[in-house]
Amino acid sequence: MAMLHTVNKSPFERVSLDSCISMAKKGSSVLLIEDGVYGALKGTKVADKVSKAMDGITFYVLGPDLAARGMTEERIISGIKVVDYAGFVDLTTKHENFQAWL
Amino acid sequence: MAMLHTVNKSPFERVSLDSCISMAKKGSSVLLIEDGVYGALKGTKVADKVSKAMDGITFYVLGPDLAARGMTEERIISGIKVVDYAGFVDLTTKHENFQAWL
Amino acid sequence: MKFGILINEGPFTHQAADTAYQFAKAAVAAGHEIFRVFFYHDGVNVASDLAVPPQDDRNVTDNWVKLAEANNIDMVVCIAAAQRRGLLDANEAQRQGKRADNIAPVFRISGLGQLVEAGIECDRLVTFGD
Amino acid sequence: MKFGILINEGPFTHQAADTAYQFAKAAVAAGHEIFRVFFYHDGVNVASDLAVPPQDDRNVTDNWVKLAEANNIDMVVCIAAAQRRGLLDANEAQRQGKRADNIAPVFRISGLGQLVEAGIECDRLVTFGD
Amino acid sequence: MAEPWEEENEGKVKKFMFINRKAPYGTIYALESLEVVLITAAFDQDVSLVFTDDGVFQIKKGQTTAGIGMKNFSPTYRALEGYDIEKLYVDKESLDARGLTAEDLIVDVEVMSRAQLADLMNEQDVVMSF
Amino acid sequence: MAEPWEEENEGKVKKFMFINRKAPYGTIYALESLEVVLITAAFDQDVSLVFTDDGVFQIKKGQTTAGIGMKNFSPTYRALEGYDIEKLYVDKESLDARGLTAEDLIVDVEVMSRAQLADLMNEQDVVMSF
Repeated sequence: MAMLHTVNKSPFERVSLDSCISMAKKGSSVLLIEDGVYGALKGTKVADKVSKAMDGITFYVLGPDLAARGMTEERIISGIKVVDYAGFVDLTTKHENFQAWL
Repeated sequence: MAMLHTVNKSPFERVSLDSCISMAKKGSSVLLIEDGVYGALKGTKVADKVSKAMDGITFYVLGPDLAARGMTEERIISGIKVVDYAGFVDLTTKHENFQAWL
Repeated sequence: MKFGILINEGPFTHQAADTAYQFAKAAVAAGHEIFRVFFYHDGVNVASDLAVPPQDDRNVTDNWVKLAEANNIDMVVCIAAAQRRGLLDANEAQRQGKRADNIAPVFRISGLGQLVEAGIECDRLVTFGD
Repeated sequence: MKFGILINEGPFTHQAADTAYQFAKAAVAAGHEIFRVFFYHDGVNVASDLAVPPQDDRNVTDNWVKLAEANNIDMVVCIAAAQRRGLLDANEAQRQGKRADNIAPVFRISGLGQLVEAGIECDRLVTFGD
Repeated sequence: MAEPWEEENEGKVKKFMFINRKAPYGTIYALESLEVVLITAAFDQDVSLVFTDDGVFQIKKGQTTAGIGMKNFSPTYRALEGYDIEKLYVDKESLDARGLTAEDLIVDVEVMSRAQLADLMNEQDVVMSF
Repeated sequence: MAEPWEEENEGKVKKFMFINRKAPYGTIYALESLEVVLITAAFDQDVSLVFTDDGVFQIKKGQTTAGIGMKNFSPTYRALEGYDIEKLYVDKESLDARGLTAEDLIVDVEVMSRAQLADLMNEQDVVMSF
């Protein structure tokens, strides 16, 4: 059973992304939204942690939140998929349950 | 010039205490209040960091917030002083400026 | 699919109510049903019809009101959370002896059971908060 | 000593307004002057007189109202932050064409200049927030 | 009791999990989350609670809130059994990091690894975290 | 301009420092902090801004907010010079941790170590952080 997790907090500021990664099972997905999108950037001090978690978890990032924060797709860790709000809705339908790491 | 810093966030959840410690100069004071009081506990994974910072910075913790959270004085890192609200007021008057690490 | 949406933060202070709105709009556009939006914690503040945001900014409450009216979405404000925070409808204001009420007509005040019901009845309950 | 107090969060959701209240009470008891309390961000919600907290809990707004009245404390709500969040006094409600107002009488609505003035005039400006 | 909702949703039992990740008193989430838990049990749903991250502090023994002027709501955790809420799980890693043991907790809980909690979470129909 | 406050506070110039530690859009603090900064400058005070922790994201180039339906307020940072606000400091450690350089920023700033920022902070009369 595949679960969708959202993380909306900056990984530089809070532990939500860490907690999410440590409790997301293999085969589940994590969608980074709002201030959580900073977790998708490459070359940061948390990028390695995210890259490692991608072995087993699929990562997505919300494009409109990235753009709002001045981040273009080429700054994103390779393999993280960018989705819009319609894609966010699709992800919730395609996973069997949902947890927001507030 | 001695400055008083307050930290009101749990050090297990956010970076405020780290940031405060890294920008508090020698001779200044840090008062832990609200959820920040957890930073005063001994035997935690952040206790060493706080103990090290006590070489140069004086730490205080707000007693009423400790009690509310079920923590007694014997769980506090030795050398951290417990104050009440009157003590909080005194600390602000005895330091020349103030910064809340929200 | 049938969605329930839970909003835990008030307008402007956190992005939660905005993201939830964009999500709901996209869900409706994709043909899904929004069974209910439940406003909890500071989320109850979204229901206030007294807000006057700057002209050059979005109006979070108006956005929700229009989406709800156009799509007949059930908008429920938690009564306990609302009472604590000073959000009242006309009935509540009278019952509590308060001199005014401040909830926009499209919202209705009810209990937490409405949130649990959304959890039971919906295929997905999606939370937005701080 | 002359204190200014800045409160950035609303009642109940965060402890900020409670801690600030205990601080202010202790400061007054120690003979200090509270020059002004400034309510900013969600802190403006403390000024609402429509709240009905549970009987067995504290009433954050009442606590502040009583302390302010007993000690003649200047209680200022930021107008821009209040407009965004649906906090209005009678004048503002009329000016904005809103049907109700919801600010307790002891609070007055004014601009951010009042916060800057508190910073200039006070010996210490003490902030409580999230 | 034959409340209307019990008729409507009769027979539908979903697995609800509440993940408590925030400390008490600094913010209201722990308290308002507990209110949802109680209502969910009143709807005869399958309820489990997880305490992880700072949520483990919610069930620390000996909370004494007179000094901060807030209501001590921790006794309610002890009352959960009376509502047939008996699935209480605590994250061992979070306890360890905070220098706590099961002895420090106000209620009987099952201490689990994050891997075990992840398994449990995955079996749920509805997961809420405030 | 002879605004009343200028008469009253004439001659009093204090050192105000604003420490920006939060990312934009997810919460309103960055925007409402900027409003305080502008008013403080209008009172002819000595203003400096520090961007540290996630606050460095506030001045990231290329912010495009149409997709989230919120107002892009980042151009205001470029207007600060017009208000004689020229002391903008950025924490190098925070930039490095986030994979950013001064090239990524919308305004000219002085990049500093935390030790240097600590020295500056200590010289201030009023420090605000939202």
